[in-house]
Amino acid sequence: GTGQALRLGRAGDVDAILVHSKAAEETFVEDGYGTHRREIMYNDFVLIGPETDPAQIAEAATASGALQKIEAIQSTFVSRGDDSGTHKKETSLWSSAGFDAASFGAWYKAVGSGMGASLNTAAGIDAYILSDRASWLNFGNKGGLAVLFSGDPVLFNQYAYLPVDPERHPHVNATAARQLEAWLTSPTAKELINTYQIDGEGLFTFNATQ
Amino acid sequence: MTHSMSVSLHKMHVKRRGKSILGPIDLELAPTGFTMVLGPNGAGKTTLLKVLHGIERVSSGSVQWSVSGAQAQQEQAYVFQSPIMLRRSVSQNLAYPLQISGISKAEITGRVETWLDRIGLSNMAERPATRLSGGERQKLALGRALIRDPQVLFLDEPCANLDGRSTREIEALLLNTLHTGTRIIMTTHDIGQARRLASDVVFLLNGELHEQGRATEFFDEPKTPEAKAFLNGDIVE
Amino acid sequence: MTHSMSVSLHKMHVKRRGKSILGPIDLELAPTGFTMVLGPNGAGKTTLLKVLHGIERVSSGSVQWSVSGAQAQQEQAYVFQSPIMLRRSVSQNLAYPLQISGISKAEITGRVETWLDRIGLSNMAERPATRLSGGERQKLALGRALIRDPQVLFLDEPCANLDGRSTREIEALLLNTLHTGTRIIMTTHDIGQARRLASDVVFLLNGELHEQGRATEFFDEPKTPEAKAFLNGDIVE
Amino acid sequence: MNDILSGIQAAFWLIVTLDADLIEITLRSLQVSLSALVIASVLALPFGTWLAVRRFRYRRATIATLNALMGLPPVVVGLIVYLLLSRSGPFGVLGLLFTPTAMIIAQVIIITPLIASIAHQAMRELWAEYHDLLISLNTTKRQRIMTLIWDGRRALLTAGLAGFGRAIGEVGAIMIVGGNIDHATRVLTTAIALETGKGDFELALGLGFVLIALALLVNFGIHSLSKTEREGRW
Amino acid sequence: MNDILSGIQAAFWLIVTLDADLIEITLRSLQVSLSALVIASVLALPFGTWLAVRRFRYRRATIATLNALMGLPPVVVGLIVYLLLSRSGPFGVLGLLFTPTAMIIAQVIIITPLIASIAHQAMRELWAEYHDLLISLNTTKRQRIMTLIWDGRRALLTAGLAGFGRAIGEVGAIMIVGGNIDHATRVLTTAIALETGKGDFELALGLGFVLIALALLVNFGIHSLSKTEREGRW
Ligand SMILES: Nc1ncnc2c1ncn2[C@@H]1O[C@H](COP(=O)(O)OP(=O)(O)OP(=O)(O)O)[C@@H](O)[C@H]1O
Ligand SMILES: Nc1ncnc2c1ncn2[C@@H]1O[C@H](COP(=O)(O)OP(=O)(O)OP(=O)(O)O)[C@@H](O)[C@H]1O
Ligand SMILES: [Mg+2]
Ligand SMILES: [Mg+2]
Repeated sequence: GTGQALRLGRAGDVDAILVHSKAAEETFVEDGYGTHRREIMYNDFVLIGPETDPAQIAEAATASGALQKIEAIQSTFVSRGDDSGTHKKETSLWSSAGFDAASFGAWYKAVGSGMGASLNTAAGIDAYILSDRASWLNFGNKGGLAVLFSGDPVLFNQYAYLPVDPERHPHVNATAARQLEAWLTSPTAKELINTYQIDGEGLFTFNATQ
Repeated sequence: MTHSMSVSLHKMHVKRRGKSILGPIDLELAPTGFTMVLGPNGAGKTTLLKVLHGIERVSSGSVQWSVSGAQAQQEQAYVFQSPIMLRRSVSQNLAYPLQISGISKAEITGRVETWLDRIGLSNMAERPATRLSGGERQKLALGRALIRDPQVLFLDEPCANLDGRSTREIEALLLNTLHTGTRIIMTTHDIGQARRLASDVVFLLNGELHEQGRATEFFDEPKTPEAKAFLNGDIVE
Repeated sequence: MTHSMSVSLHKMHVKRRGKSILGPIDLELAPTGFTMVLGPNGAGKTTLLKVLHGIERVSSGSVQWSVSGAQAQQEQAYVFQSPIMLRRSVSQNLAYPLQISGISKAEITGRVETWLDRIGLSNMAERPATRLSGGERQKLALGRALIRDPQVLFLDEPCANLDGRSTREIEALLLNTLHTGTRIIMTTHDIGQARRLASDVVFLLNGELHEQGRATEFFDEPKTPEAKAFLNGDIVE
Repeated sequence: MNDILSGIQAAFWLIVTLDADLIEITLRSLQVSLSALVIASVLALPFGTWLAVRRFRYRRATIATLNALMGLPPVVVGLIVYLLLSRSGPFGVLGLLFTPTAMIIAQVIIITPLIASIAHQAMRELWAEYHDLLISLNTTKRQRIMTLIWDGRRALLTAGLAGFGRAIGEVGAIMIVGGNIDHATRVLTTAIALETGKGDFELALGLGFVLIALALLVNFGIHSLSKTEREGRW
Repeated sequence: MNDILSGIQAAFWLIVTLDADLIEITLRSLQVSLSALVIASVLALPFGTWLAVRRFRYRRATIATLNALMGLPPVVVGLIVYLLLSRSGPFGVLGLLFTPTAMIIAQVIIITPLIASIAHQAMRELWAEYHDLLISLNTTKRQRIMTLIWDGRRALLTAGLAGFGRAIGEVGAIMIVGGNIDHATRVLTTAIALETGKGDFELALGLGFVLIALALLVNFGIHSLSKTEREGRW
């Protein structure tokens, strides 16, 4: 997850990281571990749940509304619970819906796992879950789950590239990190990112500034 | 002790890794008596006893007891050349054969007491059997064999490590057991002991049955020069 | 074989789990001769031999060889009451003590050949030692002890499972070894054998040193009634 | 180096402050692993002993298979148990997925071959010693197995402890079938994996040291209870 | 049920088509685990035997600790190795992190206590048998250990196989120190974890069955080479 990637970057075990958690990334740069933060692309989060949609979230107008409907009937909800970018997003969505996720009862399952494992859990018990679209489309064990809600602009998910500061970790391969950054922001990458599709759906939108 | 057991071997042959170690042997043993199996080291005495008891695999030929195999084994007991001690106390070793026959606790306690006394180990009932001296082990193994009142008793050099007095006591015990109707088949290297106990003799040489007959005849007038040499402790070849 | 070894025990006491099993004993053994340790089962003969050899822990008192402890053990050999077979072939068992002394391969081969012949196991050199008959094991253990030409030889009932002829041959071998200067300390329950071999006797009873002296005297005129009873195979108490 | 020290510090603080979450997941770890150990031992000890006692046609193959099963990858075991217990699987109706029971099932599958294999090895020696006597006494198969288990209990202890160690330290399988759900199926190892994923290495290490301390405690406890090494015992 | 069947099918296809990636990660799995096995055996077999032979003050404690270490949680081992090898750690300059060498180090730490503990158990019986003779022959410590290892080699095989099984099926530690990098540190277990995370159970199971087949193959191979079960051998 994002946490472990940031940690590896701080220790200097990697030359650069590509993550999605703006606040943590900014601290990373401020603390002098990364030279800078460069936005590369974005995709979006989606709310997934059982095809029968017991909470009727498909009819909600906003992400907050969808979460309120789930809370109203206390339908089983799986949370990443691992401080990852996705988990942080989910917590902030709950609070903008007016709830404190930490106070929920047993219907709210914090599974403390990666996206794939969490999706497996949700599929195993027919629960609602927040996922990024890419992981969902890549996921093979969809079971009885389907995307029920998406499109609210708050579900926007920005990925950024942060090279590790060679002044702090002299052994890092700064040249390679620069080459990768140049490539990631090049027209070739733009083409590849924008046209990458799974099951006919585009996943990412390139938004790096030259 | 209602029925007696005789046994007959027919072309019985034991081979190991292609080498013949005993036989082929044709042999009949009557349902009563004290048979002494004699012969030099490596002659096959232990092997023969084990074959009779049904715990050594026979390569060819047959071993036929007059009662069914299962019943035969149930009513036999065997004292091994090197005593096998269960990793338990002396009295637990004695109790073991009774426990597996499903005898009541109370009776077991009584019989174990009796036999501890008979084999002279009463004062070491709670000692781990694996810590006994050589002679004490042999006595324990003997008591453990006799405690089930077997109908047939196999003894493989049971007095090899016993002192003079114990040997005499054990001999008396064996003759007593014989007289209650138990069939005894034994090996020994002590010719004096063989003379004192045997009613008939089986003499093995190089894995073959060399001579068989009544004890008095064998000891007084051995038919073959090899048997004569053996009895004198001479070179047997 | 340049220096001789004598040994003296001073208040030597062996206890196990708070029970005294041997001693306290004061004893001097001269650097030459054939000492026979006699006594009934459980008297402590094996324990005494092991104490002398330095492989049994002494609870109090001391055991002092005339040479340093390390050297003493290096030049001693011990034949256990129940032979310990390495899980190897007969000839590898014989070669083992030589290998660990770092003797050259060529010499090992030669000496193993010689000793296979002397103990009469030449025709089973490649057999796994664990498959030997009782008597064959004893012969192998004896050969393995003698192959390093020890200066002191401990023998714990080495002929218990041997036939008459082997016993005679081994006795001859032992006397021969004795005459080349080896000190022998042995136990046996065969009084006849003790008479034939011993130059002096240590008689143990209930873990205590009861009588000690020259062999001829002990056998012909035992000083105590207990020793007399023991020699007759009577009850010793 | 510093991280390791702060890990030890973290472990120390977790323990002295009697952290409620820590106690909860520690107890759950113990509950799951000890249950798995008991069930696996009941299956594996007699089976391993039986293998030592019985001669049959495919014995060699069985032993080789058993040894190979010691290498069952936990993730694969987890997957298979997941598939069997999932709603659409054959045992889905039981609703066991993501419960401690599912974790116990997975651990039993993982440690049974290990315990059986070590038990078989230990019992083979004892059987060689007892063989002639037990055959001669005409014991039943069952009696032979019971006698060996009883007289070889010390050696079987190592088998059991190896199984317990494997169970308590295992994470791959129970993560899949237990789901690491807070207050329901989170145990020490899954919590460690979680903290590692978060990059909170201090806490992860701290939990790790708690786990190691627990394993040491159980081992010392069992050793001193059974007095395995006391002089003069078998 | 269906998923399991399609897993077997996937394994079958992977194998018959000689999938290049599969061959690569399988060979890497073997390379890492066998290297770890060899190193761990060289350390653990003499140590376990030494423990059986030597009587010293803290012997009981050492044995209990060894048994406890069998339960070293892989994730914790992974973490510690990671911290030691990390650029900011004491061995960072070696640049070993995220290489097969790092994975071997982690696996050695995990399986050494397991092998040593099983070896100790097996050697204890043999030592009880040989004790008097080897003491009497005035053997050195080294000679005693060598003799026991040689004559007890059959029992040590189980110890080694248990270690191999543990190594080849392990994922928690090597995931952390190896990083599951494609064409560099991806092995069977990490690939399985990856596919499981993707929810591609067929492929995950397929790889799992390949792994199990591999373990079986190694076990049958070693068993028949060493003829462990042939009648009439030691
Ligand atoms: N499995 C085996 N493989 C090879 N040889 C064997 C095997 N078992 C026994 N032998 C050999 O068969 C012969 C007969 O053995 P057995 O134990 O019956 O002798 P024995 O007459 O009892 O001798 P002893 O008086 O020394 O006890 C011995 O030479 C022994 O080495
Ligand atoms: N560790 C122990 N714990 C308790 N008793 C023991 C222990 N070791 C030996 N004994 C007892 O000490 C006594 C002496 O044993 P030892 O083996 O020296 O007798 P022995 O004279 O050699 O007898 P045998 O002629 O039967 O071989 C025996 O009664 C034995 O049971
Ligand atoms: Mg015999
Ligand atoms: Mg003795």
